[in-house]
Amino acid sequence: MTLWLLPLLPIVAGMVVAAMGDRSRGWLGFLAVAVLGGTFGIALLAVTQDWTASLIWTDAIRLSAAFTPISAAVALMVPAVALAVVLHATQHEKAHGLGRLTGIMILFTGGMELVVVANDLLTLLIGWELIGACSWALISHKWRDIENPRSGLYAFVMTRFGDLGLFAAVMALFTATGSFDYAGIATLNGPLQWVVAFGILLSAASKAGQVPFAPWLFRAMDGPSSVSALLHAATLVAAGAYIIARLEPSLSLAPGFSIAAILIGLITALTGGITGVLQNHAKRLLAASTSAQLGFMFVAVGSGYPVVAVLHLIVHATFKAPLFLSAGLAGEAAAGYRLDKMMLGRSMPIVGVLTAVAAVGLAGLPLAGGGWSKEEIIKAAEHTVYWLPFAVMFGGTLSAAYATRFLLQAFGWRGDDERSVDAPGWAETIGLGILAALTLATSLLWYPPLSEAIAAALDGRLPKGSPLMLGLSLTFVATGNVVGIYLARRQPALGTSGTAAAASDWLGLPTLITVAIVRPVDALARAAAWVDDNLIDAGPRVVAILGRKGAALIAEMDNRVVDQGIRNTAAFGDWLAYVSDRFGETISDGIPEGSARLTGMLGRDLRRLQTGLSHHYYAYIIGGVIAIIAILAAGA
Amino acid sequence: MTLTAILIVASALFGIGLFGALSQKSFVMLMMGLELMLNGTLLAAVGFWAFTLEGAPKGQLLAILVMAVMAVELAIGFALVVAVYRKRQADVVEALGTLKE
Amino acid sequence: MMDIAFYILSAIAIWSGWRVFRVDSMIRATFALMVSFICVGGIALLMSADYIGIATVFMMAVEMMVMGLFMVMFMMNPAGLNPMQMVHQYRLSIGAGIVAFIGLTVAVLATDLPHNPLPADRDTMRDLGINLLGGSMLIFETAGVTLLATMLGAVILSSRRGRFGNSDVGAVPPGLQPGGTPAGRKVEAGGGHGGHGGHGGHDMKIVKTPEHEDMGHTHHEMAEEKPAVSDAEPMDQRDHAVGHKQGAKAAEPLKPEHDHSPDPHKDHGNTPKKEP
Amino acid sequence: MSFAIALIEMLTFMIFGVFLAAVLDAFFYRRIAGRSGVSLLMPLYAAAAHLSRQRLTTEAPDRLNWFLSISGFLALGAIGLAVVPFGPQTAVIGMETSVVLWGACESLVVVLVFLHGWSPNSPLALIGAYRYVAIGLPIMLLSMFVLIAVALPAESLDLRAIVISQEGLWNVIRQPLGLPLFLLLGLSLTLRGPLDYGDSADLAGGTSIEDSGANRAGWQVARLAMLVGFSAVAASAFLGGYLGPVLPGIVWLALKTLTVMAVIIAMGHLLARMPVARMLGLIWKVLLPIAFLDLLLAGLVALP
Repeated sequence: MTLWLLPLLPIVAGMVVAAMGDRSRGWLGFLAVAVLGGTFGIALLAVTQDWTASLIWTDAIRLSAAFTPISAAVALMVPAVALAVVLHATQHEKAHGLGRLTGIMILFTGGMELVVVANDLLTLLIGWELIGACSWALISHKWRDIENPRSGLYAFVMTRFGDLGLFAAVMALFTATGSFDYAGIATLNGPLQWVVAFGILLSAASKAGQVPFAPWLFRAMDGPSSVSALLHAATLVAAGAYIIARLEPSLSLAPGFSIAAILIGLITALTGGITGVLQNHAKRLLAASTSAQLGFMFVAVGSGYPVVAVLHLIVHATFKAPLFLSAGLAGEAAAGYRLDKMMLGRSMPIVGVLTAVAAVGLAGLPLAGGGWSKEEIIKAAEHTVYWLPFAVMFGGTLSAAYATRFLLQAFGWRGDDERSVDAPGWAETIGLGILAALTLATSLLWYPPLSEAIAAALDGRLPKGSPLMLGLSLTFVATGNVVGIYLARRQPALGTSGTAAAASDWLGLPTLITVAIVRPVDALARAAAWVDDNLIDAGPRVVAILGRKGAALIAEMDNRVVDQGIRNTAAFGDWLAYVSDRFGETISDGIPEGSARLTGMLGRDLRRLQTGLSHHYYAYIIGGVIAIIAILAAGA
Repeated sequence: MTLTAILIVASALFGIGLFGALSQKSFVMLMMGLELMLNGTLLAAVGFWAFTLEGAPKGQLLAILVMAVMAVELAIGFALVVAVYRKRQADVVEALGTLKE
Repeated sequence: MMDIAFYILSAIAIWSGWRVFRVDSMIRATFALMVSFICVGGIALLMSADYIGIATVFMMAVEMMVMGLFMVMFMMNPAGLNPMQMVHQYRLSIGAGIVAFIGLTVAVLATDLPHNPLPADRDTMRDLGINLLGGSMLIFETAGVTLLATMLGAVILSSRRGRFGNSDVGAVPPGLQPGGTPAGRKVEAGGGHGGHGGHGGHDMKIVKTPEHEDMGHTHHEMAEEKPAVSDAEPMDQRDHAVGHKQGAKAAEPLKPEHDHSPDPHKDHGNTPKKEP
Repeated sequence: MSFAIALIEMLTFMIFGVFLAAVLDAFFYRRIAGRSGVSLLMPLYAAAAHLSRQRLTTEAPDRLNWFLSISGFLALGAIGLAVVPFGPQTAVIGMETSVVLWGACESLVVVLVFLHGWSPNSPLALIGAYRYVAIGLPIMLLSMFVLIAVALPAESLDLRAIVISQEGLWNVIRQPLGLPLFLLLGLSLTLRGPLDYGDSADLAGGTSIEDSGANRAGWQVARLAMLVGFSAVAASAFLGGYLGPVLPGIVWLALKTLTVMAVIIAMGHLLARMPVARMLGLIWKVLLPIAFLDLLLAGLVALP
């Protein structure tokens, strides 16, 4: 049975829905549930019966799709999370353009499924481009205010830049093995292996919002919040982490790959954490946290435990999606995403509780799925360098801090809260509820036999770690909570002004990008244009000027010569005068003046060539062609 | 009917076309000159196809491409003529001196 | 037999090709070109390139039809009622043409061309078809896509209502002398020049345009002195009034007393914007 | 030798066809007008009347083109009939690409009608010519698709092969969309009824307004000849041409041609005309897609 069904169902259905245009919320919600539920069902069927598919395009190019345990897990996670998110979107987003939004979100899920099931780089590339395009369309969904399309473009260009890496990898793989199959990657060696590994790493990092591509996540926040939820939890960003986890066995053969992955991940985790803590914009805080969490996954992959990374990916999806949804609700209720303006706990208690469940996961507290997977990552880190686990723990501290801050400030209680905010209806809450339930379900991972079983099912092993480290990291987390509480209580407005605000925008990374990349390219373009303009008809002009100059020069010279001659001849010139006075003069005048006139004329004529009449021009061209042919004929 | 004869005819058509393309003032007439040149090319292409390469299909393909080129040239040419006329009310080459600067 | 046909056809092809630039009537010029094409198609038929030959005929018939319409639109005096020379750099052109012809002929005669003609029993059409949709599909498709792009480009270029407003905003007709005062019809505001036909009430606008009206008159008196047919001295090719004359000529059978009714204007005002 | 026979067959076919067409035309006209009684000699009377009238001409016409347009139109009708096979192998012009040749005739018809409107140098004729070009080109485009669709099952562009390919099943059944579209083309080629934008009555005769005397007779005959040629092509492209039991092939062809001719004349008299702009819209937006559909279906059928 063919596996193409899995991605194709949502893709086609999404196009249809998008084409149908706006319908009633109930209708769209039903469609979303039906399509994505169907996708989930197919995924379940496909996983249990281990479908595969291949499409022979030409004998050289063949697309293939298959499951590994990892991809099977993700393939199940994606529609499940997407179902809840899209359902929420249909109930909550603006009614105008809702049909398009829903359709594209479903399509987006389909593209992600294609990425997940892909078994060769070409298929991956197709899915990759699909989700890239969809992300652009979704971020600039509310295209009527000019900023959103810009942001969409920014995100798109950023990720595109990363995609270059994937393209390079595809071409390198094809040149090396003559096929796009994943299996070929392991067989590579030498520079091509390097190109493939780092190309994929580059594109993965760009999609996953790692440093230095992280800023696009902030711009992406201009999209609707449910879009952000889908983007960050299940699809686009997750794809980055997923793909390197999927390919880790082959990629890690490349020298330096693991180190690079660890470094990228760690730097992103720390900078993202700091940014998140300093950030006062609810959704941006979450965006930064996404970068940080994916950084953890990169670290896990780098340390050689892709299974852990994927588990964290799944868990992260379950708790990040509800956070974004609730952030969206809170933002609408508080008319703006400023954390210090929210404090909505009293107004929407249910949402607050559900968010708390998710936030606990983000904070990585014990008995939360997020906590478990983070601990696993720390354990994994223990097997590499001695200082790495501590760095990750510090990252954990930061995540605990911003999670706490987000929760307390967004849904904290405030005594003097007499705002009349209408709590969202059940239709908007239900998606949130589903996701929170999923989050709770992930807590079971703390039960060792279960987690072992799952790891075994993903035929990977879980890292062994020392209890000492566990306690240490828990203390780190506790510190993080304390910091978060402190910030929420004492400095609710942190990050709205001053250095904190400046630092909260990725520590100034976007500015760096603007200065270091955008400006130079722009300048280069301008320079090229300038050169183009000024060299067009330089030729005739230069010749003309030279002609005039030469003429003047020679004329002057001639005066001097003549005078000189006359002065010299004056001494013994009497008898010369009546022998031939006119004769000498004509000679001595004629030569220089004649040459001067000649040069001047030359200049003028050359200038006259440039008539601006096209037929003259192509007459010249014809002449040139004839001349060339003549020369060639003579040569032959 | 030898290849030489065909090529001579083709070159005659080409020469006339060149004359027209160079000498005509009106855009449209100018395009006719170009068309005539292409006509010669077409004839030469078919001639070569029929006489030198044992009727390898590629020759006919070339001829078809020449026709496509004619169509493209005609369409774009007329579109440009219309556009220029709108902008300048100019229908002769002389009226466009803007290439000077 | 075949040779005779070939020589006759090629003679007609060359002769009509030459007539293209020698006749006064633009329509005749266009259809002379068409005849030349048809003859080339016939020659192709003789060379058993059946498809190419006939495809040439019908493609060129349509193309020349369109071209003829454009002729009538853009040339003053399309009927060639008064002979006119619309040529520049004449000697040079003749020279270039002759040089090209001589050069090519010499080249043809000089080289000894390989002679392996196509086998008599060859199904050229099947070849072509197989090749078009087989080996050379890419080329074929490229040509197709190019044509599509051309269509779009042509429509966009020639539609008056561009994305930056009407394309003739601030259009200044060229002067009678280079750099002279603008001649020709002023562009009236909002008149539907739009290429896509069917712009009602537009002619009225033209007639109402005052400077156009009296310009028509003046040129028309100037046209009065000359009889409508022939034996007039060559007219300045930029003189758009001849366009009126064309209109007037078209109107003559209806009103021999040759008064100045809007019809000629209508005819002239229309002509630059009909599009096939 | 067989060529000579075919030629003679064709000429007789043409002459009788033209005559019958004229009779039919008059008959339908009178029947619709509610008058009765049509004599077989009517066309002859008309021809005699035209030929005996004095020939008027306009000021500064383009005589050469005028003559060429009329005679060329007649020739095109003859060519159209000449590509039609009268029997298994007997066609006057038996070539690989006879269908394409017919397409070339269609496009040349547009040219010639334009010339016919252009040359008399009179406004109404010119308007008629322009209108005809505007309508004639897209209609011709449409017919190309239909013809390709017809050529698909025969896997050949040869009308003979196309007729042979219908031995099992006529194209009119195999491609139900084809014939109606093709008949529309016929209306336009023969300047009749709803698609007659060249010679229509609202232009007082359009391109033929200035025709008189022999010219007029010639033009009318040419139109009828084109009608015959077209009907024969349509009959053999869609109705299986000479195929048929018992009777000799040419009789079958004649019968089918006659039916098509009658249908076209009837359509020409019965259907109403619409403004050029709307007709353009109809052709480009409705009929052309239908033609695509027809081609698509034909392709799908011919695929296995």
